[in-house]
Amino acid sequence: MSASLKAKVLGNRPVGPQVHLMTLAAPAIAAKARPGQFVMLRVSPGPEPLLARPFSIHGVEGESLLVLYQVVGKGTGLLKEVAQGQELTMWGPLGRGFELGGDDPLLVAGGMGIAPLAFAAESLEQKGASFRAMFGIGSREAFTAWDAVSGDGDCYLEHWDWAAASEDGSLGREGLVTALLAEALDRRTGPVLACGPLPMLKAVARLCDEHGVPCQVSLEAPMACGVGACLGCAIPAKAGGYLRACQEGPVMDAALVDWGRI
Amino acid sequence: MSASLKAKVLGNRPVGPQVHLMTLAAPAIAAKARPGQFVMLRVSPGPEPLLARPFSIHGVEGESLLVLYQVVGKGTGLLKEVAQGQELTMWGPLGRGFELGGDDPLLVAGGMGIAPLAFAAESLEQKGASFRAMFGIGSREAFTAWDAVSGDGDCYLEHWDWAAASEDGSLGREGLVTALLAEALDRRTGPVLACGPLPMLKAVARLCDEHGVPCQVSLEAPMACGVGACLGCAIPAKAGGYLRACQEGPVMDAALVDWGRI
Amino acid sequence: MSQRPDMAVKVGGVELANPVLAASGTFGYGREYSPYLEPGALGGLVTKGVSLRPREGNPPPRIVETACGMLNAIGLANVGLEEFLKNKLPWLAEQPGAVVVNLYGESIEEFAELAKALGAAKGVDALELNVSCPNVKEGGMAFGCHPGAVGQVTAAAVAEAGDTPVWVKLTPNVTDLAPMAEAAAQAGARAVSLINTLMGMAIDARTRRPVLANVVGGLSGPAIKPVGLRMVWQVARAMKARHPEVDVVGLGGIMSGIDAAEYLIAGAGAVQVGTASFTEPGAAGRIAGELAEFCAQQGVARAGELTGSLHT
Amino acid sequence: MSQRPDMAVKVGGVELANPVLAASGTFGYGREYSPYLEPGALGGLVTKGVSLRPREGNPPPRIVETACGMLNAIGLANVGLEEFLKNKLPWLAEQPGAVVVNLYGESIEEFAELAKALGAAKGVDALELNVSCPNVKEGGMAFGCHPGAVGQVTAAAVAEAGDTPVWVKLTPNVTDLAPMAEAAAQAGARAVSLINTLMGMAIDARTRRPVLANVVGGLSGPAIKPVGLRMVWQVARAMKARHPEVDVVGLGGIMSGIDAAEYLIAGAGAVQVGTASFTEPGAAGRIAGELAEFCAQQGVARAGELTGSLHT
Ligand SMILES: Cc1cc2nc3c(=O)[nH]c(=O)nc-3n(C[C@H](O)[C@H](O)[C@H](O)COP(=O)(O)OP(=O)(O)OC[C@H]3O[C@@H](n4cnc5c(N)ncnc54)[C@H](O)[C@@H]3O)c2cc1C
Ligand SMILES: Cc1cc2nc3c(=O)[nH]c(=O)nc-3n(C[C@H](O)[C@H](O)[C@H](O)COP(=O)(O)OP(=O)(O)OC[C@H]3O[C@@H](n4cnc5c(N)ncnc54)[C@H](O)[C@@H]3O)c2cc1C
Ligand SMILES: Cc1cc2nc3c(=O)[nH]c(=O)nc-3n(C[C@H](O)[C@H](O)[C@H](O)COP(=O)(O)O)c2cc1C
Ligand SMILES: Cc1cc2nc3c(=O)[nH]c(=O)nc-3n(C[C@H](O)[C@H](O)[C@H](O)COP(=O)(O)O)c2cc1C
Ligand code: FES
Ligand code: FES
Repeated sequence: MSASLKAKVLGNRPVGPQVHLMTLAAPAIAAKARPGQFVMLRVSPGPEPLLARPFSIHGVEGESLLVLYQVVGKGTGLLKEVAQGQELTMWGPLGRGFELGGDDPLLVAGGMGIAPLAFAAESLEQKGASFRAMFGIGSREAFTAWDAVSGDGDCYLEHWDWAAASEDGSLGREGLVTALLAEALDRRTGPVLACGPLPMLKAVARLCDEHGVPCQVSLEAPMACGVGACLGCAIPAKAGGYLRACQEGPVMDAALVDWGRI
Repeated sequence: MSASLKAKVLGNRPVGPQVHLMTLAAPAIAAKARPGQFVMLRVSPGPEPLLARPFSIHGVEGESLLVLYQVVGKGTGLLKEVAQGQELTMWGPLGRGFELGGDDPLLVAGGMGIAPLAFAAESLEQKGASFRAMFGIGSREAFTAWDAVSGDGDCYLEHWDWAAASEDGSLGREGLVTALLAEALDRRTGPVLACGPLPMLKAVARLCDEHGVPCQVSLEAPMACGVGACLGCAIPAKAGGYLRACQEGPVMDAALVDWGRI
Repeated sequence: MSQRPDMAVKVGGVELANPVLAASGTFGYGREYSPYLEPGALGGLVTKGVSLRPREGNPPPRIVETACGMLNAIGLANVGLEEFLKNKLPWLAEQPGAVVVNLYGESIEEFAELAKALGAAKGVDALELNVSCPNVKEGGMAFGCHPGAVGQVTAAAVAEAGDTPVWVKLTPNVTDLAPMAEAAAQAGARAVSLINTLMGMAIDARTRRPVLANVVGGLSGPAIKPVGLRMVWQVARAMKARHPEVDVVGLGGIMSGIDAAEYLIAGAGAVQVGTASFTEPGAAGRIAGELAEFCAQQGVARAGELTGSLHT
Repeated sequence: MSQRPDMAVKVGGVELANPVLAASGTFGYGREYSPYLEPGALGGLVTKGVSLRPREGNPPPRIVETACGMLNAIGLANVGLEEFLKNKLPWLAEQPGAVVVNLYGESIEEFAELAKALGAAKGVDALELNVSCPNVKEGGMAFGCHPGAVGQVTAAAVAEAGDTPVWVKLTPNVTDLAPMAEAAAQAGARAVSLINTLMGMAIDARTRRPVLANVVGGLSGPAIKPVGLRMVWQVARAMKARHPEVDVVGLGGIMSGIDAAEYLIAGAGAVQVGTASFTEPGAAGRIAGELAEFCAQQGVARAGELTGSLHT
C-alpha cells in the first residue's frame, strides 16, 4: 500500500555541480520501497509549479528515503534550494520495480540511471545474490561535488565497485557504457536491468534482443498523478496501444515496448 | 524619477508577532524617497503570486530602505520567509507623499499607519520643524517581538516620544487614537497627517472637517502597476469620478475624497 | 465552536454525503486512489469517461504543465463499456459514496446505447454525459457547442437511462453556456456539470514543435478557476430562473475547501475536484474536510445553504 | 556567437523596430512607464482604449489577483478623445517606436468618428479596434461575438481611417475565433490582435460577495497563455490560407522572450506584453531583449523567420 505524506527534508547536498542528494523522512514509504519504484515529490507548497515530479528511489536508510536528482529545469531548480527541515508533499512507493530474481543479473546505468540501479545493487548485496554492475557517464566531474569538498573532490560513484565508462575517459573506460555491455553480452550473462537516457535504453534493448538476453528497462514519461489514474504517462506498447509508465512501469520488459513509436 | 531594481534584502526581522521590518539595498530609490511615498515589491521571482505588493516607505538609512509590514495574507506570508541576501524586484518611490510644509502638523497613525508617519516624523525632526505625533494600536503586544528577545520584550514603538493610545490599555491611554485627536483638535492644532485603517481615517477626516482643520490622509487600494497606468486603484472623488491612489495619492487631501462611496 | 454542520446534499437526483466529488479523468476508476483516501471521505466520484469500445487514446506526450495549470490530450483513453462493467464497476459499487459514470459517444446512438447499459447497471448513481471533450475531432466538440446537439444527446440518454439521473458536462469553449444548459434542462438533464477544460496549446520554442502530440489540449487547474466560477454563476442564475429543478455541479481549479465554497456560493449544488488530485492524491478528501470546517467556522448549519448565496 | 539578428518586422502595415509592443490598458499612455524603459526598447505600444467622451470607469474594487493571473474590471476608464489628442498623443508622437491607438465605441458611428479623428492625427501609426472588452455591457461584448458586427465596425473604421492601418482586437470568449478574424479581414483590417481577456470572476467566500464591484472581470496573465497560443495558431492558419495580407498580433500571458517566441512561432507577426508590466515595469523592454537573444542563440537571422514556423 502506498502512502501520501509530508516528508521532512533531512539533507539536501550537492554530489556534483548539477546533481544533488536529498534525504527525506518518510517511514511509511521507506518501509515498502523496492528498487526501481519511484515517488512523486512536490517541490513547492503553492500552485506553481503545479505538478509533482517523479523520482526513483535511490536508497532507503532506516525510515528515510534517498533521492538522487539532476537539476534540469524549473522544478529541480527549486528543489535544490529546499532547506533542511522543510516539508515536501510526497507519495509512493509507486510503480513496478525491477525483478531481481534472475540468475546473475547485469545492472547497466547511464547518467542519472544510477539512481534506481544503486538501490537495486544494494538489495542484491543484502540478499547475497551474485550480480554485475556497470555505469556510464559523460565525465567524472558530473558526480564530483567540487564545492562541497576541498582539494580535487571526491566522485560520488568512485568508491562503488562498478565497471565504469565515461565519454571523456575521466573515469573507467573511455566511451559509452553500451560498449562495456556489448562485451559482457558477447561473453554471456544473466538478465540485464537498465536505466538511463532513451538512446542508451534503445541500444541496450537492441543489444539484448540480438543476444537473446532478457532485459528490463526503467522508462521515463511526463507524469501527472503517478498512480495510474490520469493516463498521461503513455509508453507505446509492442502489442499496440499504450502502457502506463507509472503502473505497468517504470520498469518494463524491453520486449513489451514499441521502441519505434517511443 | 523612479527606478526599478533588484533590491538585496539586508535584514528581515520580526518586531511583533505579525509585524516585520525589512531592510533593502535600494540606492536609487532611497535617494528620492519622501515620506508618504511607497514602493511596489514583488515577493517571489516566479509568476505566483503574480502582482507586486505596495508598501509605504518606513524610512531611509543611507542607501537602504525600511519597510514595516504586517503579515495578512499570501504575499506578506511569503515575504516574512525571505532570507537575508535574496533579491526582490522593487520599484519606486511612487505616488504623492505628505506635504510637510504646514505649521506645527499633527501626525496621527493607526496600527500599520505608523509605517509612513514614522518616516514623516523623522523628516520633520531633521528639518527641525515642530510637530506633534500620536499613534493608536490594539495592544502593545502587536509591536513586541516576544520571540526575538528574552524577558518581557521590547515594544518597537515604546522608545518613540509619541502620544499613544491602545484599545486594551497596555500602552498609553486606553481607547482609540481618535479620542486623543479629538482632544488635540479641541485645543487647536496645525494640519493633520493621518494613516491607518479606513474606519479610523473616516473618523479623522470627519473630526478635522468639523474643526476646520486641513487633513491629509494616506489611503490604500488594491494596486497592479503602482505607476498610474492600470487604473486599478480607484478612489472615489468628491468631485465625481475617481482618483488613482498610486498617482493622485496615496496621500490625498481628505476633502477631495468621497468618503461615502469608499 | 459551533455544531458539526450537516454536509449532506441532494444534487442532480443523487444523495451525497457531502458536496465534494472527484472529477472525471483525474481519478481513474476510483481504486487507484483508494490508498490515499478514507472510505467515505468523498460525496462520490465521477469515473474516467467510458465509451462503447475500448480506446487507446492519443500518442504521447499527452500532458504538459503550464502556469498554475496543465494541458492534457489523453484522447479519452478508457477500458470500454464491457470491461468497465465487468472489472471496474463492481469494486466501485461496494464503496461508500456515489458513483457517477462519465460517458462519451461518437454519435447520438452511441450515447443512447451507453446510457441504456450503464443506467441499468447496479451501483451507478448517475450518468454524466461528456459532450465537451475538446480532444477528439469526430464528436465531443461538435455536440457541446450546439444547443440542438446537446438537447438531442441528452434526450436520447434520458430516454434510455431509466431511473438513473442524467447529468450533462458542458464545455467552456463557447460564447454562451446558457443555451447549452437550457437545452440539457429541457431534454431532462437533472444537473449540468461545468466546466470541462479550456482548449489550449503549448509550444517548445527551441524545437518549434507543439509539446503535445495532439497539438492542442485541455487546460485545467487553478489557472482556470476564475472562468469556471463565472460560468457557474451565469448558468446557475439561468437555471434558477427557468429550471429550478436542475442543479449545477461546479468545477475548475478547486484546490481547497475555500475554493469549493466559492463554487457553491456561485450557485453549484456540488463540486468536483480534478487536477488537485495530481498535486496530492488525498486532495479531494482534504477539500471535503476543509469545506466542513469552513461551514462550521461560518456558522453554516447545512452545506446546502451556501448554494447560490452570493450577494451581488 | 552568431551575428546580431535583424529584429525589425512589418506588421499590420506598420514598421516595427522589433516585434514587441506594450498591450492596451496595461501601459497607460506610455509616459507612465518612461522612467523604466530605454527609449527605443520596444517596437511600440498600444494605448489604453480611447473613447469619444471621457469615461470614469467602474467603481472599485477593479482588480484582484488570481492563480498566475489577475482579473480586471476597469470599465474602460479613459481621458476621452479630446484630451488624448491634446495631452497624451503629442508626447507619444515624439518617442521612438510605433504608436497604436486602441479605441472603443458604443456604436458603429462612434467607432467611425474615433477612427476619423485618430486616423488623421499626427503620430498615430495604427488603430486597434477594441471590439472585445468584456466589461461594458452596452457594446463591447456584442460586437466581438458576432462576425457581422465585427465586419461592420471594421468596415466603418477602415473607411474613415484614411491611410492609417486598422487592427482589430478580438475577444477569446467565443466558440470560434476564425469567423471573427475572417470578417475583420474581409472588411479591410490589416491585422487582428488576440487575445483580449477571458471573462472570469472571483468570490470572497467569507463575505459571500464578488470581489470585483463589477462582479465579472477579464482574466489576464500567464494563466491564459495556453489559450492565447492556441487561438493565435488557429487564427494564423486561417489567415494564411485565406488572407495572407492580414497579420496576427499575439498576446496573452507573455512574461519572457521565450513566451514571445512561442507566439511568433504559433503564427504571430508581432506580440504584445500586458500584465507582465505589472510584475516589473521594465518587463516589455526586457522581453524584447530576451527575444533578440533567443534569435541569436537559435541562429535566427531575422525575427520574422519565426512567424508561423511551427512544425506540426
Ligand atoms: C519514473 C521516473 C523516475 C525518475 N527518476 C529520476 C531520478 O531519480 N533522478 C532524476 O534526476 N530524475 C529522475 N526522473 C526525471 C525527473 O522526473 C525530471 O528530471 C524532472 O521531473 C524535471 O523537472 P523540472 O521541473 O526540473 O524540469 P522541467 O522541464 O521544467 O519540467 C516540466 C515538466 O515536465 C516534466 N518532465 C520534464 N522532464 C521529464 C522527464 N525526463 N521525465 C518525466 N517528466 C519530465 C516534469 O514532471 C514537469 O511536469 C525520473 C522520471 C521518471 C518518470
Ligand atoms: C500605498 C500603500 C501602502 C501600504 N503600506 C503598507 C505598509 O507600509 N505596511 C503594511 O503592512 N501594509 C501596507 N499596505 C498594505 C499591503 O499592501 C497589503 O497588506 C498587502 O498587499 C497584502 O498582501 P498579501 O498578499 O499578504 O494579502 P492578500 O490578501 O493575500 O493579497 C491579495 C491581493 O490583494 C491586494 N491587497 C490586499 N490587501 C490590500 C490592502 N490593504 N491594500 C492594497 N492592496 C491589498 C494585494 O496587493 C494582492 O494583490 C499598503 C498598501 C498601499 C496601497
Ligand atoms: C488528465 C485529465 C483527463 C480528463 N478526462 C476527462 C474525461 O474523460 N471526461 C470528462 O468529462 N472530463 C475529463 N477531464 C476534465 C476534468 O474532469 C475537469 O472538468 C477539468 O479538469 C477541470 O477541473 P480541474 O481544474 O479541477 O481539473 C479530464 C481532465 C484531466 C486533467
Ligand atoms: C488592467 C487592464 C486593462 C486593460 N484595458 C484594455 C483596453 O482598454 N483595451 C483593450 O483592448 N485591452 C485591454 N486589456 C487587455 C490587454 O491588452 C490584453 O489583451 C490582456 O491583458 C491579455 O494579455 P496579458 O495576459 O499579457 O495581460 C486590459 C488588460 C488589463 C490587465
Ligand atoms: S502518471 Fe498518471 S497514469 Fe501514469
Ligand atoms: S496601481 Fe495602477 S493606476 Fe494605480
